[in-house]
Amino acid sequence: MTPTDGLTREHGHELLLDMLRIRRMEERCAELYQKTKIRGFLHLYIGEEAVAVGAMRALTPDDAVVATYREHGHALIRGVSAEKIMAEMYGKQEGCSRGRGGSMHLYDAPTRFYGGNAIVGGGIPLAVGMALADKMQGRERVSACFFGDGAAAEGEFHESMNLAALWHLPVLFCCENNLYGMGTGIERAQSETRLALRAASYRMSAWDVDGMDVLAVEEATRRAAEAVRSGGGPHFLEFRTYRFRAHSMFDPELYRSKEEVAAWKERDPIELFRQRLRDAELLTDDEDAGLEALASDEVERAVAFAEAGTWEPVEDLERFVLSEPAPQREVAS
Amino acid sequence: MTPTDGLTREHGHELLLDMLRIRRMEERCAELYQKTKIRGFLHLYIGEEAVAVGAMRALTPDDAVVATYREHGHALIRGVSAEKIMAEMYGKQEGCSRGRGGSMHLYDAPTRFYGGNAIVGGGIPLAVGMALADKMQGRERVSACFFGDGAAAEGEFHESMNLAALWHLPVLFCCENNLYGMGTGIERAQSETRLALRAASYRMSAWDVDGMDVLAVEEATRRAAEAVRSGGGPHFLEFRTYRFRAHSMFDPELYRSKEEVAAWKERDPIELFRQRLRDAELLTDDEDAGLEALASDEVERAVAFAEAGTWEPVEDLERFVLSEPAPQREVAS
Amino acid sequence: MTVTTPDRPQVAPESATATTTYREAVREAIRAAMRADDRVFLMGEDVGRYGGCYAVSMGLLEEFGEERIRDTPLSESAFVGAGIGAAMAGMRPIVEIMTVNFSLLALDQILNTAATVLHMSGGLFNVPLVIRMATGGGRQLAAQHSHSLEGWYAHIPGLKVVAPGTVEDAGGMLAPALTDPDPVLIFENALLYNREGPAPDPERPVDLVHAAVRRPGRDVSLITYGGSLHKTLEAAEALEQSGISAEVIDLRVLRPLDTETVLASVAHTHRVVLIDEGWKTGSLAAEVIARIGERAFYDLDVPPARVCSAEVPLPYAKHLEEAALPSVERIVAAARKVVGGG
Amino acid sequence: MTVTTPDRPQVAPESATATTTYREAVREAIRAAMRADDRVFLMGEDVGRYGGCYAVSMGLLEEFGEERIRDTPLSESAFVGAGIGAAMAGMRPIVEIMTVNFSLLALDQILNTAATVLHMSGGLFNVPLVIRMATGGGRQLAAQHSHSLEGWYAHIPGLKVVAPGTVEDAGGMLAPALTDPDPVLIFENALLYNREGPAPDPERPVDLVHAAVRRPGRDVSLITYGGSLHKTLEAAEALEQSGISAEVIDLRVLRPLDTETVLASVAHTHRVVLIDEGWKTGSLAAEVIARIGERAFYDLDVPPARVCSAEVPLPYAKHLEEAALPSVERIVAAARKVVGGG
Ligand SMILES: Cc1ncc(C[n+]2csc(CCOP(=O)(O)OP(=O)(O)O)c2C)c(N)n1
Ligand SMILES: Cc1ncc(C[n+]2csc(CCOP(=O)(O)OP(=O)(O)O)c2C)c(N)n1
Ligand SMILES: [Mg+2]
Ligand SMILES: [Mg+2]
Repeated sequence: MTPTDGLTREHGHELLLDMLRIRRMEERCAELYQKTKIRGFLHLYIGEEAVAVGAMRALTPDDAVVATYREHGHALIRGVSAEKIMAEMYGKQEGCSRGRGGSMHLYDAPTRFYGGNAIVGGGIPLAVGMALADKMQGRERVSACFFGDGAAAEGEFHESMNLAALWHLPVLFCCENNLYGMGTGIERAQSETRLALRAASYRMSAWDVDGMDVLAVEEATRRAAEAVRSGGGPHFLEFRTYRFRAHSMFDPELYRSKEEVAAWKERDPIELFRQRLRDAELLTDDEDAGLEALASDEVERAVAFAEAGTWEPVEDLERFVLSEPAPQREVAS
Repeated sequence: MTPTDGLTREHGHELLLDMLRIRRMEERCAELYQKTKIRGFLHLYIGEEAVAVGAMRALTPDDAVVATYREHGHALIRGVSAEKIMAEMYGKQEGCSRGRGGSMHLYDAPTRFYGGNAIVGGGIPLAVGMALADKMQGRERVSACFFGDGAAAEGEFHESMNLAALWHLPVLFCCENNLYGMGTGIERAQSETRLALRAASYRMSAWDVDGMDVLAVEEATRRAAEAVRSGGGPHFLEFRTYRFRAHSMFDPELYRSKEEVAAWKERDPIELFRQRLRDAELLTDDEDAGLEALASDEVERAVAFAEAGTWEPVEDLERFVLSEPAPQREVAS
Repeated sequence: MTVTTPDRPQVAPESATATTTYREAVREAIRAAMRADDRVFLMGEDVGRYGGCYAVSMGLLEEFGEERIRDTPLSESAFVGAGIGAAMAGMRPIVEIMTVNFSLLALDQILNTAATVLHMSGGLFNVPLVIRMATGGGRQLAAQHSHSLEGWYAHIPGLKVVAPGTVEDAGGMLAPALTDPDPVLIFENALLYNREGPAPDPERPVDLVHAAVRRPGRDVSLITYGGSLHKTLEAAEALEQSGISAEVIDLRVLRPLDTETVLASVAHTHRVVLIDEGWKTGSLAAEVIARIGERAFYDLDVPPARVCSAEVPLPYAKHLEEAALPSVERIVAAARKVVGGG
Repeated sequence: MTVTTPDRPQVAPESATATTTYREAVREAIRAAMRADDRVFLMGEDVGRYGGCYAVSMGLLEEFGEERIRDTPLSESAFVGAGIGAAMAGMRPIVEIMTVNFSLLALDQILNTAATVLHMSGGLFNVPLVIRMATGGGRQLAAQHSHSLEGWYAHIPGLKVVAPGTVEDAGGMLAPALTDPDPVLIFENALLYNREGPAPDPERPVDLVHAAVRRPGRDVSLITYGGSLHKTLEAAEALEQSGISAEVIDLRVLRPLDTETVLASVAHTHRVVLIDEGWKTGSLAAEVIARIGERAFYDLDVPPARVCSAEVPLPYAKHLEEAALPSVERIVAAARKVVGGG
């Protein structure tokens, strides 16, 4: 565990709050799924919050983020409002993707949040291309790409790693190793399970990080992102974490034992961090309750917003297949 | 250089002859291409003969061979007759693929020669699947797969390496590293140019071999093939070699210097080996001339055979898209 | 529901077999094939411990073990290619791809190898491979999980492409696919997995050759396949109410197409509506219309019509997704218009 | 050769511009685009030092340097995906894929990302990407290098697909493709690279909207694109000799299809032959026939006809390959038959 020395009260509270925001929002999503307010596939991030929370803090507003179908947390912490996220899951036009994307395809232009990619590995080349654009335009930006352990078996992962290393591109590869790709344990999917080691074979700086320790995640990401930003080429971080819930809402979890899940829950990133803040006397009962209240209020507002949202007119079905005359295009800067 | 101690005269002559057979056949192919007897793409193996010749000797007739579009040498040494190869390049129905495949798609059932794959990297998963079949059926066979340095950047390479290592399959990966993929030097294509090292990152036994030294190739392949055959899992051999001629018949070779080519030609595998046989007094002038004559005769017979070959009737165009009632299927044994 | 072909009487006796689900029928067919032939195995992502992403293979791991119910890493191109290699080396693999969109990652192996090896080798090596995958929309899975590309795959020579629309076909098509010497792609519309129907009857084996007349009719031919079959049958019921007798043809085999059954139907109805969950432009529906145009031009009394998916990557929102897909209402309206004179 | 569209007079004055080759026209268009906009760059296998596998980019490395004439490793999926990402981040990449068959390795990125991102993001992110690739047979390159899949790509919503058949279009279509906000796929038939013709005329910019009437005629509409255009024009000449006046339509833009130009032609010829180098089943030719059937049924006097590629993975042997591809003779025969009453 990274020591809490030097951690300020404010910083600690922010991290805890951010993790709570994801947790509470997703718990609510699960309920709403049961109530059929949310449909399609829903992949919860519960248990892995420390990764998104720690990592996002190391990024600047200019950087780009590419994520997967398990991206509610990334979107929220990156700055997409809970309202827009929730409305998206409801399929309302006030959603961040106008209701066309749903849970798996959250997008946001101002925060440079590029999805929401539901093809495993499919987002990785995008981040490489964004980094290439930055390099060619002499911009000091980082393109951060989140993906799972399962994705590392895909050809697109390999091709992208090679390209980024070969061209020395400012990509930050953030591998969320939660030990499973759906129901397949990493040891049954990867001949080399130490993914940081695999990454290093591309001559890329790579290290692994305790993904349950939000401070460790933040520190490692900051280090890596700074190196990337200052021309150090791509970096790879393997975050060791665990998904507490089922892969999606349809998963009977036949592939892992209750004991294994329980053991990992002992390392709940929120509880661990809360305890450490308390141990360091950086968090009181009242403060804790205050943070919880903030998180809950945000969720309630989001749900209310989504409920009040409207349906895009059916006549607009064929919009956004091709751009419209004055497209909302991201401005190259 | 592997010492010639213990090398028998007969063995030495066979190796030299096999290399000459490829060289002379391909020199003739180049002429025939100029004369438009052979068309399409023609990729010559000249300079790399030691690899196919050394490696094939380590395989048994039961093993499978999967190669690329630069496979004339592999086919010939594997046992496909020069006649059938030449007729194939002529597009005659007496060719090993009935004239439907041409230079890039030589096939042969009795020798288990599975092409002739012209999608870079496309043959690699096939070899994995053949090895899987053998493993599931308890057959002690090796599936050998030849491919280039360029192919190692493809996603299919990565996925196949992982699969073979993960499932401990009897695949022998034979990477012919001739330093270029078409006009792109390996240092501009691979972030890690030591391909054996990359292969090892899949937890696969891998080593590199002087691909200009036919004895070294033979010995390394024998060692690796035996390990594979006896249940040692997949092995990877990186053969360091060089293509003396253009990539194909249309290549002005702008990407490499004459000096570089000349320096490599100093290490012509045929001349090197010939000299060593002579130094070891295993080859006389007469014997040498005799081998050359054998190689030339074979080529002439092949050309005559191809010339005398016939065109498949145009009415048969649509055959072999789907199998015919009694398909010639490979017998699983 | 009865399967009839031009070769057989128009109405086969309703068999007394038990009903089952589409999912169960596929599972039982896999089980039977694996019991009968030890060269058969199932390979794909999460087919084993997870039980298959649509629970098709649930329970098979326990019976057949890890070697034959083989979980793969997320490597679509390699495990499809390995299926091809294993097939060429004597096995009879069933490769499962979770969803048709992911199959694009393996399309090189499917088109450039599986479909071409027999030809490129001048007939030496055939590829007795079966690839199964889920297809289709209607589950709010949005633009990367919902497409219906089976009609598009039917463009590729060297493949056979089937789309079982009934429980019987879902169970019955696997066995002929496995004995077929060439690669067969089986597209299972994911919305059908829970559907119940008569179980496959061993006395009435299906072939990979014939379309099926699912409902005889006089006034209009409704030609469809896969996920749209039941909507089309419902539409035919509705049309019946208003005195329009619709014949429903289930193409079933998308490649090679059974043109004769189509032409025979058009020859007596003189009107045709194609219902196809694929995007309209370049749909299989277009091909059927072209064939009718080429070979039965004078049989057609009015312009042919198509009810296809809107040309959009499928949206998540339910009302938009529904509007994008063929619906009973749209089929009924199209048929009425055609019967009313086009 | 004149380009005419329904919007413009049927016969434009023959311009006095110099002639050039198709290859050269593409190269000059790339050069001009790169000079005009520093966001434009070319990326692909061997586009730099090698000069392009079809020598299209020969000399550009010297002018623009390695950063902007960017050789890639053999990683089709990643460099196409990187092109998408770069486009989303403000660049205007031209990605070259050597040959259409290899594009299958990148089809996931093309269909699942490039074509869908705008939609999935509810209009937030467009992908101003151009992908160029060589297509087509006729060079004895056999079954893994010869296919003609541009008509097949035209099935995918979210893409624009063009197939320049003339030197003018080869040069003229790149600029509008680069200013288009959405992904544009340009298919260059490899047999055309050496063809000479009038250079693109800046006074007559081409658009990505209209088909072109390449030759006006009265008796039959010959509708084609890309690699088959010149064969079709030759066939039209031959037909002229025997008193048949054939109108030749070059579709040029395969998606979205310019149906109006097609229908206008059929409205006065009443007879139609489609010529398409794609495999027949599921060809773009089928789509055009379907649209004519739907919208101009009563204009057509006789059954439509198709001259497509035989449904085989293309064979190497010259005589077989020739037999598999559309030929002037087959086009003439089909047109004669159609004019003779179908
Ligand atoms: C190309 C592709 N193959 C399969 C799937 C189905 N699928 C969705 S998520 C998933 C597991 C991915 O595992 P991992 O990359 O470890 O991410 P995690 O879900 O654990 O966060 C699978 C197999 C998919 N979406 N895309
Ligand atoms: C997927 C794919 N991409 C590109 C090509 C074009 N191509 C043919 S050979 C070749 C170079 C391959 O290099 P390498 O693997 O090193 O083999 P070598 O030719 O050197 O033997 C290329 C780019 C192809 N055939 N397939
Ligand atoms: Mg995972
Ligand atoms: Mg090479």
